[in-house]
Amino acid sequence: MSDTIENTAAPATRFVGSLSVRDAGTLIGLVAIVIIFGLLAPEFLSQRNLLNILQQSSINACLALGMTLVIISGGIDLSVGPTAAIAAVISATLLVAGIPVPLAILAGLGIGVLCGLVNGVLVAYAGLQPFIVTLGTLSTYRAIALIYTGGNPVLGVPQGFRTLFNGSIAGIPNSVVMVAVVALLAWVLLKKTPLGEYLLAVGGNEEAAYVAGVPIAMTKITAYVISGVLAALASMILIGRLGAAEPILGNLWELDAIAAAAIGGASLMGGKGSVIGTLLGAIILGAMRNGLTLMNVQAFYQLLATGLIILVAMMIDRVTRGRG
Amino acid sequence: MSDTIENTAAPATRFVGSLSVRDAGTLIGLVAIVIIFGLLAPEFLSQRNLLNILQQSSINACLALGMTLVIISGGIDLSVGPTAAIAAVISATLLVAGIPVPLAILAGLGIGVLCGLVNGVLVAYAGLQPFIVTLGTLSTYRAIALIYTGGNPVLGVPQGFRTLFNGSIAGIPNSVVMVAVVALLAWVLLKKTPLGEYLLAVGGNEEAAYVAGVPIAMTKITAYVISGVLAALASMILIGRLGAAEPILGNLWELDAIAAAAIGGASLMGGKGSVIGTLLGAIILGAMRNGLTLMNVQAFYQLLATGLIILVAMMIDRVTRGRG
Amino acid sequence: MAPSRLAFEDISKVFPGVKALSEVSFEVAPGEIHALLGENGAGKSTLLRILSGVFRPTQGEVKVDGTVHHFRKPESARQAGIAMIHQELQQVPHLTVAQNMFLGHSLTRLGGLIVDRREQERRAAEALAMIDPSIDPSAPISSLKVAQRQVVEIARALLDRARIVAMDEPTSSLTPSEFDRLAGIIERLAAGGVSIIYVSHKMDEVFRVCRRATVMRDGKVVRTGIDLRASAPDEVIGMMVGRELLAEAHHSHATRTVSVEVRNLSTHRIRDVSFDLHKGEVLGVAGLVGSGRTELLRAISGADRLAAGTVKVDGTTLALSNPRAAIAAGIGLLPEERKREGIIPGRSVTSNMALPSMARFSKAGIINHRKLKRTAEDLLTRVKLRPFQLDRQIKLFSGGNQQKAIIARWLAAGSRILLFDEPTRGIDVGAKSEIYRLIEDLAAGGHGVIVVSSELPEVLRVSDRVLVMRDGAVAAELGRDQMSEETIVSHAVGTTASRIGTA
Amino acid sequence: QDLRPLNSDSEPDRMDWADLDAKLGPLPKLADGLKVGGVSKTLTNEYWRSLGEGYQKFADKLGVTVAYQAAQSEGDQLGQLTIAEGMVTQGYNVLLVSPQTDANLQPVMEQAKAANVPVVNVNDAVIPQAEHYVGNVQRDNGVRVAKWFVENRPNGGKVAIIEGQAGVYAAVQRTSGFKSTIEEGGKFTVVASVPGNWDRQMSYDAATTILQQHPDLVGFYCNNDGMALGVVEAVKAAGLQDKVVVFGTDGISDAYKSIEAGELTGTVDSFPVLTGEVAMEVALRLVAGQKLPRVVATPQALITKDNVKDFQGKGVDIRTVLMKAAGK
Ligand SMILES: Nc1ncnc2c1ncn2[C@@H]1O[C@H](COP(=O)(O)OP(=O)(O)OP(=O)(O)O)[C@@H](O)[C@H]1O
Ligand SMILES: Nc1ncnc2c1ncn2[C@@H]1O[C@H](COP(=O)(O)OP(=O)(O)OP(=O)(O)O)[C@@H](O)[C@H]1O
Ligand SMILES: O[C@@H]1[C@H](O)[C@H](O)CO[C@H]1O
Ligand SMILES: [Mg+2]
Ligand SMILES: [Mg+2]
Repeated sequence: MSDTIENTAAPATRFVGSLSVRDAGTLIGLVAIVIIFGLLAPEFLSQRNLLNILQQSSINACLALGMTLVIISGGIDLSVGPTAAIAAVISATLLVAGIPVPLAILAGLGIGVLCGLVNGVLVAYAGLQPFIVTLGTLSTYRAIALIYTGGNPVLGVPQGFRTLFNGSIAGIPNSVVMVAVVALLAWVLLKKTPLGEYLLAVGGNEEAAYVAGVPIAMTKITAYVISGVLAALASMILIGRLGAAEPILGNLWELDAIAAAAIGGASLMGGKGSVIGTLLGAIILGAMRNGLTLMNVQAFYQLLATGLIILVAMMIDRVTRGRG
Repeated sequence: MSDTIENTAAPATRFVGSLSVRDAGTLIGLVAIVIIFGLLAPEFLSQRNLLNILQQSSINACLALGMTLVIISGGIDLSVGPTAAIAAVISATLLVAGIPVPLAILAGLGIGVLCGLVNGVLVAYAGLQPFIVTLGTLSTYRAIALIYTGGNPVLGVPQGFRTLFNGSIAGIPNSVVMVAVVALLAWVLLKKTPLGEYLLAVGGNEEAAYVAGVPIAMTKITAYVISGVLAALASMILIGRLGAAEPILGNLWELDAIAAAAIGGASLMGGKGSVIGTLLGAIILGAMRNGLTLMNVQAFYQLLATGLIILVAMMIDRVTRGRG
Repeated sequence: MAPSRLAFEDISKVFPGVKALSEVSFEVAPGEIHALLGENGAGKSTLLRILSGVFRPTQGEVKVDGTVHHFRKPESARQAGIAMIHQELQQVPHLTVAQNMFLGHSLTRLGGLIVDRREQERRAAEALAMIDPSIDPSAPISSLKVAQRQVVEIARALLDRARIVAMDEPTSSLTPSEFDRLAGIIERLAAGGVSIIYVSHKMDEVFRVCRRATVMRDGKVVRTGIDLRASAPDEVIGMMVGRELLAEAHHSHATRTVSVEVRNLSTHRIRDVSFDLHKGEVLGVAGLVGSGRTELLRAISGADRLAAGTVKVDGTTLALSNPRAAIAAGIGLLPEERKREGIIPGRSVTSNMALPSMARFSKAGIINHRKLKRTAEDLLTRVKLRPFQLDRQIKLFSGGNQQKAIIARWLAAGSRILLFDEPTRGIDVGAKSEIYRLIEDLAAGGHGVIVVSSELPEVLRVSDRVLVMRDGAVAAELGRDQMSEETIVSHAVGTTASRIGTA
Repeated sequence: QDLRPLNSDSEPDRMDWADLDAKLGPLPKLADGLKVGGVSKTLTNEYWRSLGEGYQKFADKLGVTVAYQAAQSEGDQLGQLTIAEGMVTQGYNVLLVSPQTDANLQPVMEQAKAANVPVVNVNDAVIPQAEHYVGNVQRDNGVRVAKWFVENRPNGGKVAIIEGQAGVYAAVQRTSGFKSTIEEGGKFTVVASVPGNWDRQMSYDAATTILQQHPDLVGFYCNNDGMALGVVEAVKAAGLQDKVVVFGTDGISDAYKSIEAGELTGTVDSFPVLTGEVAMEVALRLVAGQKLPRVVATPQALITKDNVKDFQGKGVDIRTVLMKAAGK
């Protein structure tokens, strides 16, 4: 409890440019991981591998950005993986059926909107707990993806689509560019728009936000819709990469996304979170997985390392920034 | 939002015996499910099947009771499955090595205590978010179980142990009796003891609890320790049934346990939850799975039904009891 | 002077960015009722929270009966014989009144295993009966009104039979008659040798119950050992605010133009309320606790669902399904429970201020931070925010300053009709007079203002007209010439045959 | 109870699937109204759906009713147990089970025994107390791929393994079969053996990282086809498709397509449809009262571009092809 008290006394978040003290803490964690792996596995620091890490982190980062907004609003979205799966199998089916790429992408993103909308409406209007709503839709959406495809992957995603999501510009993978743009938009949304203030207010004190005229339901719904759209976008990046859309795609994505957001400083109590922190969190997780593979760490020990690194990251975080 | 407002003014929760209005809501849900399945699949109502349902629900109920206490205290324990796995493989190893049954059981429960203690200390003293702490230990504990066993199951659990956990008394499976006793203890703890008040207080208003002199850290730690012990107990029931302990045992147990607690009326914001509700929640989930199987519903549609029933249960719940 | 029961020696407390206390020293004798006075943010609560073990001082020590204590947690202070009534309600919603009162030290049976609820409820009832016997100790605390919950906090402090009872604004939600009973209790405690530290912004209470006083300003002791019997209130107030406060007369700016027409308004808690509010008018609403004043404001501001009735602003009927409709029509609510309904604790003062009017500060969906900052500087200067740090999280400000930020919120939103629910609860005398001036300024500028207050002097000070409520309905409407404490009280309790309508 | 713990790979009391008719004669006449229960691991993998097809196909010929149910994921151990218990309760005449783990269906063995319902363990995890097992040799999946390397890459080199879910029987056996066989000659080194969790995306990422660290890699062995198809994409993305071979396991239809397209190098097909048919036949023979050896082994074959035509395409009847291969 002394924490809560000290918390109250925590230094006001100060920004150096847009990098807060908290983000700096996360950055230190990332730098530490990079240094350690750099020493243990020299290839780790090659330019090619660093790009690799960014590319490998891009999917999780994309999801985690949506998750961050939902978490800030005081919610959680466990259904991102299955949302991605439905979006993926539907756009892939359309693509394979010869529908033009932009239409298929729109359809996929539309599915993301729809899934997010259902979550949002259940949370905002039916007043159900976000964890349980999205636990329910986690199963429901997955079942829909499986029933729709009969459990089979959709193969034969056309090259045009694949190049769009899996190509690169000047050596930078398109997916990395896309997620960077998404992050920028999310940052602007959170820092510069009324909606950002609403998200922070609703997550910070819903009742006060209500009395102050914040459109609570709309704000929450928007957060889930964005999370749904970004899950759909993540699935496009994935099927671009794999050339196939599987109904089981996105299994356990929610945990990685939540971990990234939390490592990046989001509080699951709502009202707090950072776009930059989340990006760094996703890169930390991606770098770790990449480094462990480079070092050929055996499966069981990879699991161990993953668990311990999450714990250590949170502790570093706690120390450098007052409170996790 | 108007909900929150009405909530404040909601009629005082009144108890009829120890069955609250909310629990009655959950009970109605269970009765509805039983009637529907009873009509659709006549075997469902056979005495043998009903006992089956109880037995099948006993493991989840055991975990969910611990989870309920943790949730009431304002936390969450995602690590129950791996905790169960470590406890299982260690007691099984001891049993196979010929250690007397009571000692092996104690060792297993001791592991539960230890795992819970680590979670509790990280939450209470390091001040980390419960979701992330137990997400980290979820991986860590699983890795430990796998490393300890090299990934292999421990076979040959002696009959004495198995009879204890898998036998029955007057037709009632021992596991059902055990979980009933655990539930009774949990009920007494929550309703009658100072610790129960502390749990509600810490989850309901941590600052007020601190100021009132409630030992916050001790209270939280106790909740996680109980959850760990009950996870260990659940694993004993399981290895009693299976005759073997596997390091991958307990996969996804946390979600079922959380779902049971939530269906039973626990609020993931803390400060609220019911032992009876959780028991009913676990039985609802068990009955549903049993019923769907009896009706030979295909896996994908079972998944769909599971998701939808969680959502519907929460909505019924919301309607019958004011607020979820 | 008697040997001291309690001595603060050189206490300093530094929060990151603020020095809340610097070298505070003073003493309190056994059986003394000692007032601790100062403006919002002077450091009173911080000092008492150090005394009760919630905070640890950065420097200095607390002596109780000559023994030095370094309390590491509230429990240690309690064991040293210190009981505390906190400024904010410290209660757990899902527990009963008695459970809350005994939280942390339950009465038990079976060797400490089982909580003895019956005994707890019996003892709780005893303690509660001294102030408000109508409170049921077995009711969930969340079913109580704020005032009743405050009574519970007081009763809880009485359970401990402490040597020192620190009361941080114990009466901020209480009515005069409840205060009377509290005063009796305090005197009895003091007669029994218990020392009391009493913090309040209500000067009449302070002068009635306290003998001596310490005045703080900006974290320092300005003067201690003040003999209240021998001092004039203005003198003490002068010490608190560091300047002289002029008692200003009431000026009416009411026009005859109707701004708001409320007709037959009913909700779950109010019945058939009708009245008009004119431009430039300040309408006071008085009544007993629980008479429905808060609900009236919530109904007009769209926060509660209407069961019947209409609210018209400038002749247009509002579709009041949520506060937004009301805000758009120029209505702004300053809610009663600041912490729960007012502030977003983790956000800056500026964000809190701008929340309802974000759209006004945005162009093409992007917030114009420069414009926002200018407005914030302007309005927060006008309400005299202290410390003047616009980017600081609002939870780090004292209650009065939080209140000012919320007032600024509605100024920023351009509201023309302001609903103030207990606007000066927990607010120091200096800030209070600033708020009165603000209210008058608003009225002079053509705003319509409704002020709900439990402090009759306040109602009389600010109102052009008063509605008295009883049991959810309007019991009387009094013009300025009919207003007096006596008439209001008699209408509020129903001893006068009341008629609705202007007399 | 007193049965020796089964080791399906080495059990001496065994018979090849191709010998069933020859040794036991034609299937005896069955009673009317027989109900067979199939309990699968998951339906989210084509392999398991194909196995169910095999059950159905064989049962349909004889007018036997089949219920084929699966747990909700490969990790869902208790859900699978619930399903199997439900089938015993409902009075199915015989059960075909593919357990998630060696242990999770143990209680069903006991209940079924009490109810006099024969249980056949079909593939994958092996219940030690199983009286009947139909399936291939998991280890042999890996061994076959390793042998391909030894024969076709005589110079040896670096290889990598993408493993299935940590701790799952099939994954462990396949990995160890491959690893021990390929390391025997000393020419190959396994430079990486990392988890892919039966997941395409994870396998893709792991393969990308491995390839970049070891651009001179000779090939990958993947514990199943889904993962192998992810690895193929990673190899393509790295521009190494001419140098790095990729093998999968299972022989799902997408793997065949990929082999035909010249992308996936090969897969070890364990012929799930045929396995299903054989398992159903074994089950029905048991119900009819015949005595069978404890293990009936089903075939598997390494499919590559060279022989894919023999196993796939118009007019190819797998049964006949495999019978021929078995020398019948
Ligand atoms: N937890 C905290 N963290 C940071 N600053 C704090 C904290 N608590 C109080 N302060 C600051 O310390 C100063 C003293 O506040 P305190 O609450 O003691 O004033 P007060 O005299 O009780 O005022 P009021 O009459 O409004 O209750 C204020 O500037 C306040 O902003
Ligand atoms: N949570 C509640 N549960 C039950 N009754 C309530 C509750 N809140 C208010 N009431 C009742 O509603 C009526 C009106 O209460 P309201 O809050 O409007 O009073 P008020 O005059 O604003 O008092 P206060 O000065 O405390 O704000 C009273 O009869 C009160 O007892
Ligand atoms: O081992 C099985 C199958 O054979 C397939 O390889 C997929 O994963 C496992 O369930
Ligand atoms: Mg104060
Ligand atoms: Mg009020």
